[in-house]
Amino acid sequence: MKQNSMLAMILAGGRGSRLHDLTNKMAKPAVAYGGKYRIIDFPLSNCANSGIDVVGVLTQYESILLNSYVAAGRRWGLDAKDSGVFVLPPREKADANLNVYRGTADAISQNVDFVDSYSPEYVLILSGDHIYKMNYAKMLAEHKACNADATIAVIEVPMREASRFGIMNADEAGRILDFEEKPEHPKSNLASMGIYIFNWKLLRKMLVADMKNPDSSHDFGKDIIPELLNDGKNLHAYKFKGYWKDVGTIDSLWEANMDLLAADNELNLNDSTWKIYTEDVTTLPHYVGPDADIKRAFITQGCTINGEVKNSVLFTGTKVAAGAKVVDSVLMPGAVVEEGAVIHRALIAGGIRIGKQAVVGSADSEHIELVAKRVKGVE
Amino acid sequence: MKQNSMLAMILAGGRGSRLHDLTNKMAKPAVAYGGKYRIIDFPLSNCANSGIDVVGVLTQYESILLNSYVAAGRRWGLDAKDSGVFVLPPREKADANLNVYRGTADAISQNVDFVDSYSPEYVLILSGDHIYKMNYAKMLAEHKACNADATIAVIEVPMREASRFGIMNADEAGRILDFEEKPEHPKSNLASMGIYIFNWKLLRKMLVADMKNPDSSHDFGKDIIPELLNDGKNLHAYKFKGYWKDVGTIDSLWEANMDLLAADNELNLNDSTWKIYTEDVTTLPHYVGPDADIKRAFITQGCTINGEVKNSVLFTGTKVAAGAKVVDSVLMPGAVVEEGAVIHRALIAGGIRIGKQAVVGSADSEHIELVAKRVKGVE
Amino acid sequence: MYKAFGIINPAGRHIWVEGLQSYRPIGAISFMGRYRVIDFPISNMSNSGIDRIQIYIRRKPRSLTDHLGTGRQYNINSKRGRLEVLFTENGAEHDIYNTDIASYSENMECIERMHHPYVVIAPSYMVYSADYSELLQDHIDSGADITLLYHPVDNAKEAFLNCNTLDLNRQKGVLAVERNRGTAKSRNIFMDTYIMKKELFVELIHKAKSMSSMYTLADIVNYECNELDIRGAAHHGYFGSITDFNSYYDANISLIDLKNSTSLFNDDWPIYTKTNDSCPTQYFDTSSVKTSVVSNGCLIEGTVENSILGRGCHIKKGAVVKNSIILAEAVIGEDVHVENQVVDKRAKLLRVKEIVASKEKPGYIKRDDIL
Amino acid sequence: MYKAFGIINPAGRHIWVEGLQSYRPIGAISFMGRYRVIDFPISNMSNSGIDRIQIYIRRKPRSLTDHLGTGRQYNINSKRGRLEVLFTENGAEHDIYNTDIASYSENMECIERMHHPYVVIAPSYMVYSADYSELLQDHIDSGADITLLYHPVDNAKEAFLNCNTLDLNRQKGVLAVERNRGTAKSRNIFMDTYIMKKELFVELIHKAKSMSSMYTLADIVNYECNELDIRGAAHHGYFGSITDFNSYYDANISLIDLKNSTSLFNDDWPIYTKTNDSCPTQYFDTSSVKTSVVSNGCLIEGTVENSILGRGCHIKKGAVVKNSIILAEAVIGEDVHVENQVVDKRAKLLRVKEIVASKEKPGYIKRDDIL
Repeated sequence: MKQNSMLAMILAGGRGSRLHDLTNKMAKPAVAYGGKYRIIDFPLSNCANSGIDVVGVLTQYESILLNSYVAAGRRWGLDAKDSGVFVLPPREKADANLNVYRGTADAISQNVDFVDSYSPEYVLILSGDHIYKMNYAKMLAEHKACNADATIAVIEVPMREASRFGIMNADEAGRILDFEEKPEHPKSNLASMGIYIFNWKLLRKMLVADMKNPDSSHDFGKDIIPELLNDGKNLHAYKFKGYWKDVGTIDSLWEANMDLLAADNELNLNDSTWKIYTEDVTTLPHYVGPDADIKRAFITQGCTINGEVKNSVLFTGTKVAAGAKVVDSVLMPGAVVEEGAVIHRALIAGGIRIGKQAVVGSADSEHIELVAKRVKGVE
Repeated sequence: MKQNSMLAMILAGGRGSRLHDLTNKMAKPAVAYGGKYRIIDFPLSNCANSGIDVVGVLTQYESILLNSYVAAGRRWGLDAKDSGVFVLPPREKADANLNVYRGTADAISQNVDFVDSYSPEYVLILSGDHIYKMNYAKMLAEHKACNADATIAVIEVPMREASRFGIMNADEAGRILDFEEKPEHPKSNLASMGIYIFNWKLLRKMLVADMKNPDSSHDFGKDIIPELLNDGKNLHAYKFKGYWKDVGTIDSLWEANMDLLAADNELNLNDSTWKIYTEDVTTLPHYVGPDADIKRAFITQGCTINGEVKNSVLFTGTKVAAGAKVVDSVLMPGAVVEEGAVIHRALIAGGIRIGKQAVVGSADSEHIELVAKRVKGVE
Repeated sequence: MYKAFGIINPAGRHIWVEGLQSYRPIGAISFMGRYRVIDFPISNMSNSGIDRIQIYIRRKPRSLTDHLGTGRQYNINSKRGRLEVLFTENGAEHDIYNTDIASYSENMECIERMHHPYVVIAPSYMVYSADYSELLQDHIDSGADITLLYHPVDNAKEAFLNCNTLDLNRQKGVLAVERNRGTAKSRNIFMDTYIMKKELFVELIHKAKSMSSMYTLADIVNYECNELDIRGAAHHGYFGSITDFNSYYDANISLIDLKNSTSLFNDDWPIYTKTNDSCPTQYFDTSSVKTSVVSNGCLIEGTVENSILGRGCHIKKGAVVKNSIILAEAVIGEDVHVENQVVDKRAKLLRVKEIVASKEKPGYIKRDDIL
Repeated sequence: MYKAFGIINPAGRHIWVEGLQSYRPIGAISFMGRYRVIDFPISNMSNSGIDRIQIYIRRKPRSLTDHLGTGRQYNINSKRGRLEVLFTENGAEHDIYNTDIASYSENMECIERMHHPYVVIAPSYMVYSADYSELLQDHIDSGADITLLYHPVDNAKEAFLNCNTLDLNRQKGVLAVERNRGTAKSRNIFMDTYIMKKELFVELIHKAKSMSSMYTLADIVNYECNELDIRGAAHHGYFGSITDFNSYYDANISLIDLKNSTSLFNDDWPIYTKTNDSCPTQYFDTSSVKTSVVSNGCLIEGTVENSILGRGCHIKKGAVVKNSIILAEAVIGEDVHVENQVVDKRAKLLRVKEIVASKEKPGYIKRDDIL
């Protein structure tokens, strides 16, 4: 806490049900991405790289995998003396029964005691399921420079898509004038990224009041931010430029993976000054066999490739046998493609086996096919 | 998991309500003990010293402090590559709502998926609120040597106290013949320590069956062990010799602290071959002032003592001002005794201030006085 | 298994990997793209339950101490266990007094402090998998004074020429430990791995020292063959001995073959190393890679065959890499043809377009060099 | 504050703590019972947000590398940050060529690799608290080329004799950096702490080297006083300079005084160190302790006055310890009287019953000695 007196809280409770079978056994922030990462590696690595030492992760749905994943703070270097990643599920208290988090604000409210124990000056609220690289220290510097009560990170989106987002209308200095959740007729194209810096004293007061309000849905976007604006508080919009993606659907998850294949992809995971840290897997480097043919691919350690791989992302420990063909597809950790199988425009879930000569997906489908069950091949 | 293929699960969900105000804001396993420790440091350090790498901690009641405390596995060296301390609170699943743990066995049942993810051969079940040093590797070796289905650690208790415990009746080879929970007329003095080693495959089967049994209270002692005996399984009693204490009341917590003052106390925290690891506190060594008079005491870093301390245990950061007198007492972390105050046979809770000239407790009281609120002194 | 502590012994003066070793001790040399040679003995020890390990080192300690850290990546409990790097301060590099015995002797205090009854000594320059807990149990059960690990080979005429061999009787009793002179095809190559009581180890150090300042541990063990019950234990599976530049090259290249790598690496016996947090490797439109081992973080636009790429290499358009070992962050420039080479870390092969050696005498490109 | 990286510079050849330094570099010497001297500069850097720190070291590295580990105890992010121990291999111990410039120069590659625009250099042998992020901001705002930290004292005639002083003009411009010759009471003691651009630092190293093989960083900075804008920044609070045995003894003893220790240690500026997991200290019926600082793990049956006890000391019945610094795990036997002594680690004072020196010339008992 010495460095910048800001503590981060990551909201990671959501199931992400539009990801279907991928989130049966894990929460959305734990979903695999980019060959070797999980989505939550992004906010956590951003925290580590921004000099934030203490991170609370608010979990709820099928949190077992997520809890044990983030608990090992060493993955992001957040395991030093006064650092830590702390899993914060709902809990039983002397004066309260075990209850689910009712909204994003409620999740923080139920953990006011946790935040208080670090007495931070600022609290950074993050979402656990966005893919982006961002220096929160810069955002904090702007927050301080503007003497803001709260700062909200915003990104310019195409005007025609603006109505899908929470839209901030700000003046030239960046002061937020009003906020509309998914407006039919958006006045600006500055979408909220769901990233907030609050002065903790103020937020604490707001949360206590919000808990008592029976009409509140206990949500930052719907309740806390409008209330702050009502109170005439100084809300600042921090403009972010760069890659940012909320992967809510199978199509968008596939797309986000495909984005990595561009020679100059904006996310640039190869930047050694802003690394994304993740689980350290004990495997060999990947092996490429004598019959392999690989073009435009993103391939990580532990893979064994002896077939054709085109325009695809291969996650840890996947296998592509000789004569098999993987095109425009994503193979999640441990997926196996047997001899002669052909895959087009598909996302193969972790550990799934595609049998010999099987054909999955098609080159001209509109949507990406999610394969979450074994596909039998020719025996 | 390489070393001995045994995973440990620590049951740490209980409030310990007979500890009154000490457990308002924390679960019993988080209660401070012995100057610088928390009770749960004992099972966790025992695990580390026994070569166990992966420990699940089942929490429930006011778990915030406990969760963040144990999450920093570095404290017990359990932060290496394939190691970890994992906090396991109740959780929401795709097919189940958020529900409290209904019993000790239910807590494990709800986390079968966690255990499975490590595919251990053996599972060690521990209680989070006992004070003792034990090499579980030796217990496992005996478990293997006896070809047991389950092994239960037992300790000889005075026969007159036996009816307070779960009593095992075993043959000479250590095979358990029957088990009685708090028997009126105990047949032996071998009390169960609540420490079990199970072959995971067998336990898993038992738990699945137990979950479906509407008559079960989902408890190891009441349901699982009797069921195993019914099934004619080979249950082995592992005899433990040494210090062991379940600190359920203020009196017994005080007593356990006083035990440390004996020159040859059985627990011997000074043994460098079996250290108890705990939080690494950033304070100076303790300072003893020119007017101090200390005899028979156990004092840790961060304390400032300028008064009289006799037969007492002083926890991290406590202060005893000049002219103050602390006798037969326990000062928990951060407690402050001001000038001229006199304390006898009391347990002063963490952070509590005893004002100038105040008198607390008495030398001949039957019970120990718990002081959990500030005592005003002469202003 | 808390019965034994481990020692990773330093390479003796007859062992020298030309080029690479100028920059770091053998243990710190890159192996199979993402490993260092020392990852193998330490992982073997950690997997065998040995969590107190002493690593002896003589010079250029930075790359090794950086790599080792506190040993957490080897799954060694950071409280209970310990990786201890012990330095030898006396004696120069090629000094004839530069023996393992001299290193032990200088750090005798640290050896005597260990409370374990047994010691397992393994070299920092050999690559193999072995379960020391089984070997120790066998050693104890056998009643032998010393157990030596060996690997039977049938190519000792042309390979393992810097190694010692064990001369065994029918009961696997060791008759002599002697240098491989390349006079016979079939030999039991000594794997420089010892198991014995700690007390005996200390005794041997003292004895060796008093007998000759040039004696090594192998010398004194050989000397004691008649006096002590010394036995050989055969090792099976992959065995690579890195004692010079050619054996380094050969060991790497041989492990591209899946058959060999499967016999060295297996899921139940993890070989740990320090992660570098590199992202996956990116293949471009123009890439062509066959029969190779590729680490993370590479950018591949050219052709790679029968080679090993370290982390973060860049193989540019038109470049051809064959039968080569490319260490981390090297750059092979456009249209550069590299064959039978070891390219050290961060070297940039840009202007000279043909860098080709023979398979028998592979070439070496220095660290940070620009060609 | 990612603008600067940190350097902990090694003690020069004029600095020598007789006795203690034979076993470890000054930075690794025990201080105030549970600390090592180097904990202070590293904690200052960590608290200031500096997370890339180079520590230069010349000899006996084991105790220091053991103590530092990966820097987690200093709250340095183990991925983003790094404590790098850099060794100097050339040059012997008392060698006249043994300068800080020689160390930097030998590791120039590692300095050049740092991408931070500024460097903060602090010594491994001085004890103080300072916020380098504030100092750096002041440095940048001032437009100076170099900022030097100094501590004004009025006892420079008898103390700080091995230190440099700053000769300042009224605008705090540095006119000269020169050795304290003990000729005046009031002096600005130079705290061997520098802030400057990394580029300038590299330039100064090259320049110093080309001018004289014996030049130190302080020498070249002194030489540049007319050319560059070099300014002094005054330090307030506790300042201890450990340049010889007496100053080591004095610095420790002075910190028993709560007034001094409160000015060095404060809750908002933690001084981190490596924990040893010792249990609390046990006082027995016969103990009598006054005005002392006591670490954990001790057993106290005797009398202790105006002293500092390291971890795990045993003061037996009838023993009297006065005005002394007892390092970890030392044993003061029954009825042994110790006064004005520094007792090194694990020494056992058993048979000689009077070990008394004068306060002006405190005594020293060697590590592991049995008296």
